[in-house]
Amino acid sequence: MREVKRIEIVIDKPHEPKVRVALAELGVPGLTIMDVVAGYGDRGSREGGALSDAMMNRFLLTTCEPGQVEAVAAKLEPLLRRYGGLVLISDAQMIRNA
Amino acid sequence: MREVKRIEIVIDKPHEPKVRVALAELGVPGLTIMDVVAGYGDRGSREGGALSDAMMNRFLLTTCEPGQVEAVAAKLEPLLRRYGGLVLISDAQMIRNA
Amino acid sequence: MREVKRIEIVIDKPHEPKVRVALAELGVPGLTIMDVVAGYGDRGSREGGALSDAMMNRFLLTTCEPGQVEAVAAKLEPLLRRYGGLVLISDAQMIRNA
Amino acid sequence: MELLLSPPILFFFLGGLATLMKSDLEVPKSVARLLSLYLLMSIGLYGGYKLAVGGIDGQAMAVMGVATASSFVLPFVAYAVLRWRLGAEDAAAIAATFGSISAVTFVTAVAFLDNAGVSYSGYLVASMALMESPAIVSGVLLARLAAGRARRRELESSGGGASASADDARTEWGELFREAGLNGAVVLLVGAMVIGYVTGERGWASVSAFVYDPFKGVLCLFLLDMGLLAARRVGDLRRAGVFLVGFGVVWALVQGLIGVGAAVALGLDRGDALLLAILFGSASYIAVPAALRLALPGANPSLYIPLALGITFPFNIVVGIPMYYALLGWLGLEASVGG
Amino acid sequence: MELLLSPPILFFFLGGLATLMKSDLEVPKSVARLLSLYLLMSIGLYGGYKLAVGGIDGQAMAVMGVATASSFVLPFVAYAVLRWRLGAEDAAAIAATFGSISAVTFVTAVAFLDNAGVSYSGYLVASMALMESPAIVSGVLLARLAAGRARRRELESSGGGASASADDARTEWGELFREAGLNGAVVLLVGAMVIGYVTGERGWASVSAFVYDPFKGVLCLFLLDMGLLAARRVGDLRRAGVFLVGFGVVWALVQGLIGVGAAVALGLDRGDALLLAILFGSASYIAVPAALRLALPGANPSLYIPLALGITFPFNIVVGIPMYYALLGWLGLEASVGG
Amino acid sequence: MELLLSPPILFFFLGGLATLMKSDLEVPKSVARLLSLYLLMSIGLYGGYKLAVGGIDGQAMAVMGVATASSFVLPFVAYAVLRWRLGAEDAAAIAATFGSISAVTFVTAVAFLDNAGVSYSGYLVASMALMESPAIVSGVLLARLAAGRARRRELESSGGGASASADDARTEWGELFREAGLNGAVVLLVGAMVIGYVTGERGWASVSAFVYDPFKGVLCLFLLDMGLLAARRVGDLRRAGVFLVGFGVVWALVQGLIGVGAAVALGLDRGDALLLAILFGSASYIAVPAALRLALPGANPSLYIPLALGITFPFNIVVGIPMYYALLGWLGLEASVGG
Ligand SMILES: Nc1ncnc2c1ncn2[C@@H]1O[C@H](COP(=O)(O)O)[C@@H](O)[C@H]1O
Ligand SMILES: Nc1ncnc2c1ncn2[C@@H]1O[C@H](COP(=O)(O)O)[C@@H](O)[C@H]1O
Ligand SMILES: Nc1ncnc2c1ncn2[C@@H]1O[C@H](COP(=O)(O)O)[C@@H](O)[C@H]1O
Ligand code: NA
Ligand code: NA
Ligand code: NA
Repeated sequence: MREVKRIEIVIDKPHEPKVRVALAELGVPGLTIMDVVAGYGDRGSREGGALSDAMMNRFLLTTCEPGQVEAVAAKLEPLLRRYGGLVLISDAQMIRNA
Repeated sequence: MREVKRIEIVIDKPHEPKVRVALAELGVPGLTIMDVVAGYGDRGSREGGALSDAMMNRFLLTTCEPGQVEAVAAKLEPLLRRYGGLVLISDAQMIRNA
Repeated sequence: MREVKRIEIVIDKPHEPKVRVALAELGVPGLTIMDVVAGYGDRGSREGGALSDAMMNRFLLTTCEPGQVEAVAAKLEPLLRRYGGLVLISDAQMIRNA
Repeated sequence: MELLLSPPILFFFLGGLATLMKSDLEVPKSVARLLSLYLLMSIGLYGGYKLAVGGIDGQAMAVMGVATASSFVLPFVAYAVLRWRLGAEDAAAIAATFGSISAVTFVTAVAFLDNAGVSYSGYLVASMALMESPAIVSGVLLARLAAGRARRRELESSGGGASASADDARTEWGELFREAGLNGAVVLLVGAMVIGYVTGERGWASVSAFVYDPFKGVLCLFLLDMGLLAARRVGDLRRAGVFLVGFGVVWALVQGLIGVGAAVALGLDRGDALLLAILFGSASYIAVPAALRLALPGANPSLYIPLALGITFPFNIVVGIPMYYALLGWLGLEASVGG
Repeated sequence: MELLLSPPILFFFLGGLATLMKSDLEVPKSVARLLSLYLLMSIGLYGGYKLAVGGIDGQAMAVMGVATASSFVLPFVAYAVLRWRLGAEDAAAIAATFGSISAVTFVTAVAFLDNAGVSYSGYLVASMALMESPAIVSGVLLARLAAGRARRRELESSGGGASASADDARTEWGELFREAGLNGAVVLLVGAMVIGYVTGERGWASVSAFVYDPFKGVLCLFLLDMGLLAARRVGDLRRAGVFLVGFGVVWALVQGLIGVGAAVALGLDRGDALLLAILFGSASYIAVPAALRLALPGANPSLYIPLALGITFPFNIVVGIPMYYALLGWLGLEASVGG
Repeated sequence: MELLLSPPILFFFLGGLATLMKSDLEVPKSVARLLSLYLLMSIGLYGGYKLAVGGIDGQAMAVMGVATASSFVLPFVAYAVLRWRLGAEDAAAIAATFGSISAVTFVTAVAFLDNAGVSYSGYLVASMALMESPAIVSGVLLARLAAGRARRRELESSGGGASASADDARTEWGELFREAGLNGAVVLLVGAMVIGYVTGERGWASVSAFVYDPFKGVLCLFLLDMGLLAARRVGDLRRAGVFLVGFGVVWALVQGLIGVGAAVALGLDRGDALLLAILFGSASYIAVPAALRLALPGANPSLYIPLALGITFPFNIVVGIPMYYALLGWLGLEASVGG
């Protein structure tokens, strides 16, 4: 078991690729993506997927080293400012196959 | 980055609207909802959705101010007592577009 | 509200039953399962479900008593070593119907 | 025998077998929903179209009246039997599922008649729609009456605070009627029936290639999934005990025979009589549970869903339909011929 | 009247009604996607097949040219009107949805013609495909021009740093053209049309039992869901105000009548003219929004989607189609007979 | 040529092209599952029905025997070739996929024959069902034998603890046989075939409007998605290198030609021979991988799935089917005419 930072991201599905690129550039060791059924935030409610992905959110879960948090925040903040969404960072202990 | 309380709720899908009303009354700033495929707890296993929503769970993620936790617990506890389900509260740091 | 350990597990869907057996043997009081749309880790990217479950991941959320963490880790570690996947453990406060 | 071994029934067995053998055969949930929407839409349109062609006469009114009344009344009888062993809320919930109907059982009976070359009337579809909801109201009423009695008993030995909960109950009746009458399955069935009625011959011609021709094939796929789901639910009943499992068969039979009696009394032909029997004898595992989760949150869905889905449904489609059909022939009811 | 009360339109009403009555009737998202894929594939194959049979003559080229041009040009006009009340990005986004088309509106009009026994030409389907994307480019251009003007104004009063954002804009044009032209709906429609054209009579014979025969029945199911979705979106518009709601109806009418004018000028027959009018008058809520979320992230999707889906779409399928059809008859356009 | 450019194949190209152009065209996963269930159910019912009509004679038994044996034996040959470059588990897994079959390739060949007006026998469908699972057992056996050899080698240089892992292996054989034989695809295919056989002419008449008439249209939609999925998986193979990609084509050809040889030796007609060749030459990317994830968790699914799906499948449906068909004609095999 190792101390890591647990990072959760909610982002519009159309903008998800940009977040994935940012995470890849940060070199996070893994990523888990789930569909969001509905949600709301500052930009009103998001509930979609029947006709197009235009109003759908995605949920991303990843981890980073405790020392990397500032870099992650610096990288993701501009994306959130432009496209909306949410990042939550918390402490966790990780078990991995290594 | 700001300290917040991260709130996770698992509730029967038929009772989800009541939880949403409660959260709205508490004034939480946003909400993310995901589908639950299966689960079990005190009231046995829940695995459904093929025929009706009667046996389906929903997963809700929201946040509140650290000082609001007592109010949230007070509001959600009666719903859990009547309808079952689960609430988990943890610490997190939030990045937002503002 | 009670202090608990919050346990998140990502595992290949074909191996999910083994994790469920392990959790049942540990006696966790409940479980919530969600579908994973896509992900990557040490063993490359997982994105599937269209043709078979062979390349799909599942996400499991459960809780245990703070004192049980070592037992949980000891039980899950061999599964992760053999089948890959991820376990994250964090602190949370739980509200339940009891 | 040939009627029994029709593809839809055999696919139901296949699904059940697959679950028992622990195969990973699975039908996605959204596909099951699609099939369910398709069957309701199809049978609704067909029923409406047949009503438009056949008209609504005195007998139609009588059948629909009897059907509606039975959905109100039968739960009271079932409740009395169930209370012997179960708590008030569970008894009321199960009674409600039996008062209402199973649309999939109904369309399986329709496919059975079709294979036998026997026709039926549109007002049987209307009867099905009318029977969906009243039982929910009866079930909730039964539970409320029991709770009221319990409260009064408590009050007699203590005193105080009943007006608040009476208020509570009042507010929820509105929600209940909405849930009972506006359940998605009910709305789609009734809506499709109205559309079939209004657009008549012309409308039917434009949609029948979708809602009629592939109907029995689609039913195969749906019954495959029903077999998978029913067999999985049977496990839930192990805890419920032999009383409940027995009830799921015996009570289906009792209500089915009441339906046969009503059909004879009403002078129905063999096809219509079979459908009425199966409406009486079937139990709801879709619309009623959806409403009960809100209206009777204290009732245990792990009892009333598995019973209707894992016991009564298989009994009806495998044994009930051919048995009632044979019985009706033996009773001398004539079958009208043609689709 | 009989044409108005066709099953598809009535199912649309049923969906709307179900939402208004707060029924829990729901069509799973993946089912809606399937129906959407089916309709695009069907209409594409049919259009391609008709082109293969009918050939592409001068008139076909003229119609397709006019259609494409309108998709480029009309957003500039709509933008000018919308700027009266809205910011540049929202105005540009709404203008783009109106310059483009709604495939579901188109297939509803096709079903309408089919019921009336009136034929239409394959190049109208081609016109639909050609009209999908240009409006997106126009919309983004409009927003960029406005942003450029704003930036220049700012610069005049301050100075500095414009080259970076110009660079920024340049990189995104590539993504924009990909998004506009390679949106899934466009690719499937165009691809199916090419396949229908290439495989001709023989190909059509092998797929028509799937893509043609059940078409109107499938449309019923899809319009049921459109009714559910449209009625839900109407609520979003309460905040948007009466100007926008009015625009959704009036501007659909204005563009629809321009389409009628173009059809008359081009000498189309009644069936083709109706389809051209409905292409002009309809607004996109699938392909264009998907592209705009990337190309104009600052525009509010809670304005441009509900407007196209909750106002313009219902207006067109309930009022627009029969009205334009009547108008075209009154103008003396002859209908060609046959499927 | 006309047979090559059939709608299903062209939709496969369209899907591939859409992925290469980075279009966002997508088929929901549950829809892909529905289409997959539909195709298995359809081909199973049709095969069973044809068996009921045609009967099972000596030749049928011979073909089914040869098919089953090939699924057991061919993996041993493929494994020997693959071990040249790959580890034991990966080699065994890939060998298993090639010993088994691809149902979608088979139904594409069926559609090809149908377009050519050539008939085929029901026992070819039975052969497909029989070939699904044996290769899985062979693959696991190969990996176990290799692991045993490795362990023995280790033991010789150290000593101790082998009985525990032998025990381990023993317990898993049960699970393996269940996985291999009770995979959902196998159960549905076999079950539908039995149902088609049992219900015969009468059953077929009641379901063919769903499982036969729209078959080729549905195949278009499924192959569209297969094109999307196959093109996405091609990227995974960049890391795998040229040996594996070459193997995916060359080994398909080798096994396909063995199939042609077997067909000639068995005296099959042209239609049956094509299907046998394509069963031999195709590789499984659905049923076998699902079983291998459990049976050989150490094998890399990012090798064996992309190879079967991204290389061998496209090769077979685009090149293999028409090529084998031409070759069989050139070899003088006669085609039986009729559906
Ligand atoms: N406080 C929050 N808690 C949970 N989810 C949130 C929160 N704020 C925003 N979200 C999610 O992020 C999405 C975009 O938020 P926004 O950009 O504020 O509209 C919303 O639709 C929610 O799904
Ligand atoms: N300890 C737990 N960990 C994770 N999920 C839980 C837990 N307890 C309950 N749940 C979820 O909450 C649902 C309702 O729980 P219950 O009311 O106890 O039956 C279950 O079906 C699970 O999905
Ligand atoms: N650091 C991580 N953060 C989030 N998810 C992860 C992480 N590492 C692995 N995963 C998930 O676990 C799955 C299996 O990981 P692996 O066994 O490393 O390939 C991946 O496909 C991801 O869904
Ligand atoms: Na009943
Ligand atoms: Na337009
Ligand atoms: Na093979």
